[in-house]
Amino acid sequence: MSELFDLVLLALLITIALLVVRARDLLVAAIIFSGYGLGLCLLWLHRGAPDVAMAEAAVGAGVTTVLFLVAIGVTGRKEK
Amino acid sequence: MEIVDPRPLLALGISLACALLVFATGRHYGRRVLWSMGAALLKFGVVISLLPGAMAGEVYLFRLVEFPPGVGIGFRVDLMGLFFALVSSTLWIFTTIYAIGYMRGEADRAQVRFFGFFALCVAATVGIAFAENLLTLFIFYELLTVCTYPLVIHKETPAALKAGRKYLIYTLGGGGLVLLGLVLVQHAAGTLSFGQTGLLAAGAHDGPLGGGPLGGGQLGLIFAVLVLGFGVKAAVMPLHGWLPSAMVAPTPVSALLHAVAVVKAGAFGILRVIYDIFGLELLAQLNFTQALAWLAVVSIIGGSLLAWRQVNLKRRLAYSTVSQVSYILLAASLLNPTATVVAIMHLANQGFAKITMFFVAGAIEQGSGRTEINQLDGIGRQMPWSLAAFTVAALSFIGVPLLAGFLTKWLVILGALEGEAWWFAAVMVISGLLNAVYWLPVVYRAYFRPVTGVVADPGWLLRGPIIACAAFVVLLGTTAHFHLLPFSVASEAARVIWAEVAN
Amino acid sequence: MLPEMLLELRPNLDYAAVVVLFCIGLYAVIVKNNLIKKLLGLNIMETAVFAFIVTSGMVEGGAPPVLGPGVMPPLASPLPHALILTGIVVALATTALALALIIRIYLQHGTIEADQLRELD
Amino acid sequence: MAAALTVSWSALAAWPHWLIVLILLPLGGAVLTPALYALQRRLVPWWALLVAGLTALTVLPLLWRLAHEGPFSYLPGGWARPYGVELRFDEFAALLAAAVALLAPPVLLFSRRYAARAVPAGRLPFYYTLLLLNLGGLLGLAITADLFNLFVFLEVVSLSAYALVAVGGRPVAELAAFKYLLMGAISSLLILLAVGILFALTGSLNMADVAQRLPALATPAALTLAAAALLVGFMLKAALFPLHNWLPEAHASAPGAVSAVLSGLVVKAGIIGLVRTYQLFAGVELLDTANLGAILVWLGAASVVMGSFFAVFQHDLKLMLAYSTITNIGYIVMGWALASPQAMLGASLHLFNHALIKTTLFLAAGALIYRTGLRTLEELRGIGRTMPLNCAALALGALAIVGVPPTAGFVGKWFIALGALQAGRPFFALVVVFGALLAAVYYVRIINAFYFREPEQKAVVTAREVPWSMLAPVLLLALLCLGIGLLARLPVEFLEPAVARLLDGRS
Repeated sequence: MSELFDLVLLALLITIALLVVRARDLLVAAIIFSGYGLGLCLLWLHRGAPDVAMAEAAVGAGVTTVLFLVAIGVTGRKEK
Repeated sequence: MEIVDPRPLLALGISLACALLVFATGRHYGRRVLWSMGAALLKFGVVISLLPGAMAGEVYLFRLVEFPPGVGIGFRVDLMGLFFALVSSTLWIFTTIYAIGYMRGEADRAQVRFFGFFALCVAATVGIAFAENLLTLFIFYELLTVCTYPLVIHKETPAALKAGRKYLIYTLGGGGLVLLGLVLVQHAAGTLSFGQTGLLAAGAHDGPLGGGPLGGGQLGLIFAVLVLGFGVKAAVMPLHGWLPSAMVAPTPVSALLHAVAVVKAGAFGILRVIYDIFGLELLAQLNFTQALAWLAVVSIIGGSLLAWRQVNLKRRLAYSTVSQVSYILLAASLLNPTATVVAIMHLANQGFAKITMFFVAGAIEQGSGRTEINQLDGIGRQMPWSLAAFTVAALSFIGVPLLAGFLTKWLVILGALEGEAWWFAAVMVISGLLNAVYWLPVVYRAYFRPVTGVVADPGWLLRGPIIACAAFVVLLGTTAHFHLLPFSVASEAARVIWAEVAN
Repeated sequence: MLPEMLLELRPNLDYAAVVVLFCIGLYAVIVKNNLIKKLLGLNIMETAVFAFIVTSGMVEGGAPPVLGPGVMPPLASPLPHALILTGIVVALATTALALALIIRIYLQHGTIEADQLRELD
Repeated sequence: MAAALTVSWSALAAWPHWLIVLILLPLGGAVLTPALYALQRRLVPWWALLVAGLTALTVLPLLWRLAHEGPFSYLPGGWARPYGVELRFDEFAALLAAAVALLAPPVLLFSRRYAARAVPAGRLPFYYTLLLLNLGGLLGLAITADLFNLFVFLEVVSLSAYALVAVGGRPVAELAAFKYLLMGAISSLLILLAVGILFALTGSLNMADVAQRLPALATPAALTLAAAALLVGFMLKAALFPLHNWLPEAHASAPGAVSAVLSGLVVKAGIIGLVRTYQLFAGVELLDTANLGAILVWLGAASVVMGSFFAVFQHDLKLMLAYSTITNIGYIVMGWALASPQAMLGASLHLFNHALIKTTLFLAAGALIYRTGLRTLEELRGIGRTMPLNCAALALGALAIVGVPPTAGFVGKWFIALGALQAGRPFFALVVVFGALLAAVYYVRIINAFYFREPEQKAVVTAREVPWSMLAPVLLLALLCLGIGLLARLPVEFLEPAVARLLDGRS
């Protein structure tokens, strides 16, 4: 069952990634991207790499998203 | 016998030092003249001091650096190179005197540039003459290209800039071909040094990291690439386009292009290709020189026909150079001892006659502003000395005995008949006739048409070199058997080249 | 039925998913016009590569299937994790620098759309 | 006396820790720079120069030891290979290290006055920090024997390079930096991917160790993927055609001293990467390395021709120089991929020589911009009259990059052309010559504009030579362009055995 979980997770990641790319609103894209980071975090945990998972959660989902949000705050949230 | 001697480097260094001094202090008229004249005389002295030893069979060597291992910059004085250097440095003296007179009216800045780059060009020419290997020759060949450019665009008019561009495109293209040939020769022979009976014939295969095999097709490629590469500067017929365009430059520059350095450098390069890189024996087995001979014939006849059509005096002179320089190639490609003598000798014959004519054309332009042939009515009576000299040079080109040009024609014909190539003998006769057809009308006009307009006195700074050069034309034609005079040097050089074959 | 087939194919599907993620990222980098979108795409590419390394190298017990019967060492060394961790840090640094640049570009030009920026030149 | 000197030299060179000092000096210097800026900001340029000078001196004993003992290693942790991190100084590392050592002090000396104008005052500490980081990263990249460290140092180099492009604050530069960053990040990812695969396959990150284990593997798909990822990644870093798009703008819009480092040294990181890739896969028969080589040869040749072709049509001086970098990268890659002894020798020589020449050119161009603020050839007409020494240096550099003998640029091309014949592929000898001709065309344009045209701009007429602290490094480097060409015997003799060893697969 855990392998099925893996598959579902991967499918989910792809979906989220597509959503990130498709989203017209940059703010939405950045927030979805942080969700993507959390998904990855799960994947790492599942693959037996808790240290990487923690780094991903902190850096990938956390800091990176904050940085994006700051930048979007300056540049405006609409993609033309 | 090879002797290490720094004099070749010294000859080069004098010209270089002259260029530097002119650039540094040349705004002062007196210094500019002093450096140029002093260097010209000094260099002539150094070059001629090499002559007695060289005639006695000594070869002077001086290696400077080796930068890719095995090849590098080095100098080697053999008789053929020395002959070229002598012609060039003699003509430098006359051109310097002439230029001092000719450029008097120009701005200081232009004069500094002119005399500086002129000295650099002459330095490059000595480098070509004394090059120990093909790489050194190539370096100075390219240096010559680069340093001639500022001279060609001297007037900085749109026409001059266009001519300069054309000149660069042609000669850099030629340089590229030579470079390619250089790489091919190094690969095939593993060395680039002259002074063996044919680099490629020796076929040494011990380059720094090993050479490769040598095929017949490869040899043909090397020959074609090198001959065409040098042929650009020698203004061989399909590659001659730059030469007439470059006529926009002032007269002393034309003298440099046509007599002192540039076209000669190309012809000299081809002589090196034939005698030193391939060697007489190897070429005798291959059929390449036949093709070169026909190329030369095309240039000799074609150049003359084009010259005939020109109405501008300097352009007619330019096209006649296309024709005249190819004598050297024709003679060299005949591959027999008599023709070899004339291949070398003609470097001087053509140089002195052609420089005389250019000097006269320049003096006419300076004195009266006339450039077209149909404006020259009666000028012979207004400028008797100059036009007398002009007539001597013209007669020499036509091939009148006792003048330098006769010697050329006579020996080429002899050489051609020796090799039973009577076709080429006929070409020489036809070429002489064509010369008559386009030079005699000019002389006729000058002496037998009524005088028109006034002509200012060109002054002795212009007249002196003209008369001296014309005198040389006579001298070359009449002193064939005096020791240490040009003809004996050329025949000794040819003898050395053929003696190596005999061994 | 279907799940079992999928499970058999699972290892390959892993790689397929990684490749798909990589391509989605690349698509965004190349096609998207907005610089922030490009950067998001780059981040997705980065995670795809991390996932690939984890999948190929760190699955415990068993050689990586697509890679065939290679030499599989015991994973005593902490190096591969360090590899990814460094990768994450580098990715963060890159993103931070890129965002700084984007902000500067926006302040200078008033836009972060690639085609408009090109016209400005 | 001489004997005593020799002995003390070899004793000095025998000190084992030079190799780690070589990296720690610039990296440590970089880290301390902001602190020094806070304390005494006027000292920062001198500090950076000091660090660069010391780093340069550190290279000397290493070169000495290499010349006498051959390649040697250093294991910082005291761990045995392949578990510990290894540093290794071989001839190719020496090439890049020597280039960095030679060029860093002049570039930093030049920067003191130059950066004060070209870089906003607030960013000056970053400028020096980044420059030192970049140089340190390059040195690390050159001497590391470990795939992972290779990646780390590559990132240090790349990240600092992106930032350096933008540090001058010109709007164009920031955009160019972003483009550069995207391409650079993708190439880094590919390299990381390859490193991951190679680790998974061999369980080792030590390059020599990996190279030993690879031939035993029977996994062509994975090996091909790893090799391809490395190749494409490093090709991107080296800006080989057709992956060159990011380079011209980034190199042209960066401050002059930065352009010099980027064009002269940073693209060489990609070349060193390609060399290391070759060393890794040299023994692998499963991969058709000949095929890969064939592709690289053609890409190199295409770079040579296309780079020159684009350069001919540029008006901006620095853009011309940037396109010429693509050309020269093409020569180097072509020489390597021809894989004959002379071609590889030529490529190695050209790697060093191009670094020297391009640095000269960019510094000289930077000096022109410093004085006049003008960038295009039309505007800079006649500048040779008002800044004669600087323009003479630029002209000498131009001759060198065209490959006019006896300058430094000639030797590399000479051996590459000979090597093409040696490999039985005369077409590529033709490419070398043709490339030189094309280069001659646009460098002649530069010289023509500078010397043989009347000045039109006021800034040109009133220009004067740059201060000595900027002029001296430019002149020195220009003279070296000539001098190193004349002394080419030494590097040739030094590199010949290395090339032979590489071809034997005994790297």
